[in-house]
Amino acid sequence: MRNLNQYCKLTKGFAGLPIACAIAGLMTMSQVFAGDFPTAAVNTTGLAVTDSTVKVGILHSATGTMAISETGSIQAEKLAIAQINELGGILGRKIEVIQEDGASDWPTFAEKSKKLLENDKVAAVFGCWTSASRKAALPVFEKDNGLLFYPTFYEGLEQSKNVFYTGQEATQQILAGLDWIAKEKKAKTYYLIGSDYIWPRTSMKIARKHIEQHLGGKVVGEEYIALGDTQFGSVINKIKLKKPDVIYAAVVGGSNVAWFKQLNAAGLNAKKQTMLTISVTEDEVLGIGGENLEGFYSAMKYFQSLKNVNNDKFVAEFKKAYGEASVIGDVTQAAYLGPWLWKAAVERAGSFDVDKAVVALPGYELTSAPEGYVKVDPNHHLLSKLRIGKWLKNGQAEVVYESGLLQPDPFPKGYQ
Amino acid sequence: MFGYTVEEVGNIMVMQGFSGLSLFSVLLLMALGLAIIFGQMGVINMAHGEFMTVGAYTTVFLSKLAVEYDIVKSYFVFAIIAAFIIAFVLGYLIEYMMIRHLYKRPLDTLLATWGLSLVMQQVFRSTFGAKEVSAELPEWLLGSFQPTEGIDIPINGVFVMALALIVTVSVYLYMFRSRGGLRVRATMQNRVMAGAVGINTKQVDRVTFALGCGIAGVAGAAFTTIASTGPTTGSLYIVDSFMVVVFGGAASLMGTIASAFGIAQAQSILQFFMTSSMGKVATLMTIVIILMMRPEGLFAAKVRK
Amino acid sequence: MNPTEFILTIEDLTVSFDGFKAVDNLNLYIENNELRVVIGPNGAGKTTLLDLICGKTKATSGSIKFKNTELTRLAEHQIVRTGVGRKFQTPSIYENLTVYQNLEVSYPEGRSVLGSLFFNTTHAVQARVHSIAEEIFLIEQLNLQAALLSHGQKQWLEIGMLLMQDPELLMLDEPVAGMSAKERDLTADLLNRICKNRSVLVIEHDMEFVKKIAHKVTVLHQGKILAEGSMEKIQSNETVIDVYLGH
Amino acid sequence: MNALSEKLLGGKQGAIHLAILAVLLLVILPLCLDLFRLGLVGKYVTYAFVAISLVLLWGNGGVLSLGQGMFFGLGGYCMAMFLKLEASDPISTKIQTTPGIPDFMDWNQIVELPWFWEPFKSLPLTLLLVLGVPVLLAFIIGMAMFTRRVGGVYFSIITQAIALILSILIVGQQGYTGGVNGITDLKTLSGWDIRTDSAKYWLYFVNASLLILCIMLSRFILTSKFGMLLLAMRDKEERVRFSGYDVASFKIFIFCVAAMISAVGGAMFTLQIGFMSPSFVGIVPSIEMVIFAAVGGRISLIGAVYGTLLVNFGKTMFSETYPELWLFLMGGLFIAVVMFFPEGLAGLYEKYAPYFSITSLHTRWLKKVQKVSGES
Repeated sequence: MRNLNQYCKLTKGFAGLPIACAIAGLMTMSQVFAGDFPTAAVNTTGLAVTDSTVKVGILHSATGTMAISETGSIQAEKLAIAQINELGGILGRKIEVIQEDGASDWPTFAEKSKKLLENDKVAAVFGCWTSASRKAALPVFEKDNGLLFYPTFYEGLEQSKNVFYTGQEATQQILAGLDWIAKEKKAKTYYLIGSDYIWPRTSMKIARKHIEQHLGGKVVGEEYIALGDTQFGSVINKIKLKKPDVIYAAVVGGSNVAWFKQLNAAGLNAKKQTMLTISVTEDEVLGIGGENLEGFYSAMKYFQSLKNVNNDKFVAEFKKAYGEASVIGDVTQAAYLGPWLWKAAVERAGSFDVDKAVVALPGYELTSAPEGYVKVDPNHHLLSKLRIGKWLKNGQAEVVYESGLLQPDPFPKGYQ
Repeated sequence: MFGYTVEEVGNIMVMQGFSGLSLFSVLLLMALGLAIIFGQMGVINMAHGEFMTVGAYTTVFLSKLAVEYDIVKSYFVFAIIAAFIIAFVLGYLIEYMMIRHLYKRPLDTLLATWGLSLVMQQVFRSTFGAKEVSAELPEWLLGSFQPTEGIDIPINGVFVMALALIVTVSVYLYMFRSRGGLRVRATMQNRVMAGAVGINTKQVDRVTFALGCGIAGVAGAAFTTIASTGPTTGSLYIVDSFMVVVFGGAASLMGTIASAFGIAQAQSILQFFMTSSMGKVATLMTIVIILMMRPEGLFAAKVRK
Repeated sequence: MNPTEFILTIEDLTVSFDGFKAVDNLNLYIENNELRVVIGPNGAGKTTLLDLICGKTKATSGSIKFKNTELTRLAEHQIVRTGVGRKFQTPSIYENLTVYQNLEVSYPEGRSVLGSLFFNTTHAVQARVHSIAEEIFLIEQLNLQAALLSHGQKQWLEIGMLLMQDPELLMLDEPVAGMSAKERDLTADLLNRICKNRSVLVIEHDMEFVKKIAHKVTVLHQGKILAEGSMEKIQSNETVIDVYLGH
Repeated sequence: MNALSEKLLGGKQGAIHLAILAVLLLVILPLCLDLFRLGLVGKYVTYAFVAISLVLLWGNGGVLSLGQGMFFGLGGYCMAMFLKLEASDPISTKIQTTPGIPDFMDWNQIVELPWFWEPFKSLPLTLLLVLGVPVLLAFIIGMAMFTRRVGGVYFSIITQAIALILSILIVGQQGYTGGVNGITDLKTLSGWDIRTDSAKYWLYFVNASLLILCIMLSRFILTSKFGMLLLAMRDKEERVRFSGYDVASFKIFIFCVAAMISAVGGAMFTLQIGFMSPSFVGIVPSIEMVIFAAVGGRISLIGAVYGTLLVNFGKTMFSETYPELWLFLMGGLFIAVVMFFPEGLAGLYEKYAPYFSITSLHTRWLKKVQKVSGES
């Protein structure tokens, strides 16, 4: 009976989503059933787990200024969950999603996390994008002992029992990139520019220390733009006056588009000026326009153009789900990892209990990630590689450099 | 001086002067529509930014078509005209459905139009998606030209300037040299009297409001060359626009121009010597303080009460 | 002449709006308990004169002394507190308050922020409100919303609101505008009654009415005093007839 | 009832309405809602402080401030600074380069506590500043603008600009303010853990009671001669001035009171939610809070509270069911309220309540009876 059952499940799975199943083949040892895991045993903390289902939350901004960035993450997380369900779910339980809107408003993120954890008793939450939203939600997760998978590359300086950070922390994204540009472009002078909030400021702090102490370079200017400011004339002139070898940029949101368009218009295109940015993914390119970026570099752990089996499948799946025109950026991919990592955690723990899952996950090696091999570090961040992408007119990046596997270090000594 | 050659400093000053001017024309384009709506009609249109976004999306949409039919070179001019027409019509409808009921309650127009802006933002989001988009720009709008080595003059900047000039002049001609403008001014100064001499004041209101929105649309279209287009783009502009208009002394077109110029110069210079965000704070602060000392704005005439 | 005999002494008063002199180098003296009427063609500067006295408009030069206090440097509310009351041309009352409240608000106590917070309507206040209401013929309408009064009654109410303050100088800008003949007569009596223990300065066009009340008439023309004296003298004055009565 | 209670409660009707609200907030809601929903109500109630402050300032004073968020925010920040200092004692912050200062300062290479943080080491001083700082700011703005007779639209736009400046400053000076993240991760109030369930209940009740108190305070102001003068000014400012009142001082005062009430709300917000963020200081929240008051019906204190609760419940519910569509509702609400019921809830109540009041029901019943008896 069970075998038959298993056979059906598998065929259904394969028929439905061969690719996803192939991924699953790598991800789960073998097909499993709710029957093997009585709810009472796998859920001792009163989470929303039944014999057939388990509830999770997705918490991003569907409205407000941040919707621009967070939509991709929502799509990726839903895709991953759909694929997992196609494979029979987790411990034989189908995943039910409760989506909440953070509305680009940090307090709302706190309120919604509270709702997801205390009312809906979700087993895990995939969400938050800006540091501010995470900072707002974090105390809630710690108090209610929830489990959050956070997709964005961020400033680090944080490590919580209740959070797994599937994006890169600052040092992973910054150091290797700077090393490369210094070596590749013989860069000596750097101009640091970012939007005026914690992530760029912390990143620039680390960058400056690295440039001055390890690269023997010189920072000739450091500039922060008010969020949402769209006028760069003066800033650009300052840069022209300083003539840096490299502009190191972390401008975000609406400003980002204005920044590149005006930079180009002022004659500072890739032919004349080297720029390495840590805030431009394929998503941003949609707004900026390939022609304005052509030849500039981004330091990310993932680019859509990445060539490997996993990624080809992932991109195909994503486009199938959300249309040919859709693009995939670094954060979108990191968000896609969240559900898979949670699945692994639960299955390794054999339980949905947060405490058990949390200890089970570190050390896990995810070989099937679109970005390639990643490993969960005890400090809840991922060991991952850094890539340098050179932007092309068509809005895709050509990967020109790939680092080795980088150890995450949220509290870097000597960089604080 | 400061380790730079005189020539370098010279070049920077030239370009700095230019970026001041282009910021001036940006602010002017933003504010003109509002100067008409707020200045002449006393309507506080918080959705002004969204009307600009309408223009921007129109341009983006047309650029997609232009790419298909391979007329990228020339479409932009049509895009601007289209942006004007669409924003104008939209404004006309809004005035008819909403604004005209609120003339007696200026503070309420503020709330209602704020609500309108929320709705419009969501409409953009649902129709064009939450992500930012960019218009395919013709080659002749990209890059910069160099009168001499070391000086780059952004072409899109020049373009925006030219447009600002054209719009300003035509607004001036309309308001002060045409029958239409005469009717507008008459109505705004003395509604009853204007009505008595046979001016259809309702019609005038509608056209004036629509005109303001249309100009906002043009501004939005122009800004696709220098900034981003997204559902919430409009909210980036609204406060600046109001600052310019109020600072200039709501009722006067000259005032708007002057204050746009003053603010632009102040901001671009401050942002050159301070960090960008502090520069912005300093500018706003100055405006507020001046407004506190001279509430009626720069250019309001002293009248006999 | 020793100015202290006068309650109001205006000397060399000038105000100009962007060059246009609305009041030009004007001298005016008003005695205690005098009822003075200022007449003159439109734009003669009559209303501007009142504006200057009560501080609504600031003088360009010259002095306004009220009981030897210089008014030109004081703020409006301070001027009022020295004992100057002013009625506007179009009745200016609180439409959405009742007649009673209109009068009560004008009672000259609890004028400071804290004062007003802890102000209690004592019997004294009520008594005063009633007596004033009696005087301005509105005792019946006390609890009526002011908006519902007739134009004439609104004029009276505003006068009443001034009387509540018990000013020593009362300035009335066209008090009988829009009144029926009967109401005019009543108003005339009212003014004659209330100028017993205070000085009154009236701007008026209606000559019949002026005859009834004026002790002394001042004719303004283009911001200057054209003539001054009893009604009879004024009416026989050639220049006046020329510029004003003649028309 | 005697003069004072008369003024505090605003007459028999007022007393009844206030009592109903008090019972609703202090008895009914705590009984029927689980702690999470109650927490939400608690949050809304903190907004209600701002709403009633706007009833004073806008509904009665006729002055629309688009910067009330500033005062809410400042009150909240003052409270948050105290809690943050308490949360960052040397032991729990030992991993930092400089233990004993807030974490975000450490991240910004600040090595000692800035001078203006010093006062927030003492609770009494903090409580003083929670009220003092916003009132001071309001006083300065008020002095500058009301004495120069800036009013109406201009006042609104300028306050809006000031709010913008303040938020850019807070975000820009993150070393001292926590930047765009705000001041987060607050734990205890003089050793009392504010994150526990019992604490949440306590704070809720304190919060609600404070709201009732603020309403009574506002009632006192509105029923006094001051209140009558506010109405008078809204109607004929000149006349008030020429009746010997210093109009500016009255406006400044009411502006300060409004700021103070908003600040109380902000402080309570920080205590209940456990953090403060610059997103409250900006323009958007300030305008949203105006709509709360408008929905309630500008001139009604109690109405403003119901308005706030209603709008926010709507917002929460709607955004749970259709995350991507709630803006339509919100925007629609703004437009509808302004265009179709400018009197708001209070207006509707005035219009229809008499019909349902006991007495009117009774009389109608009597009529029926008489009719019946007449026929028989």
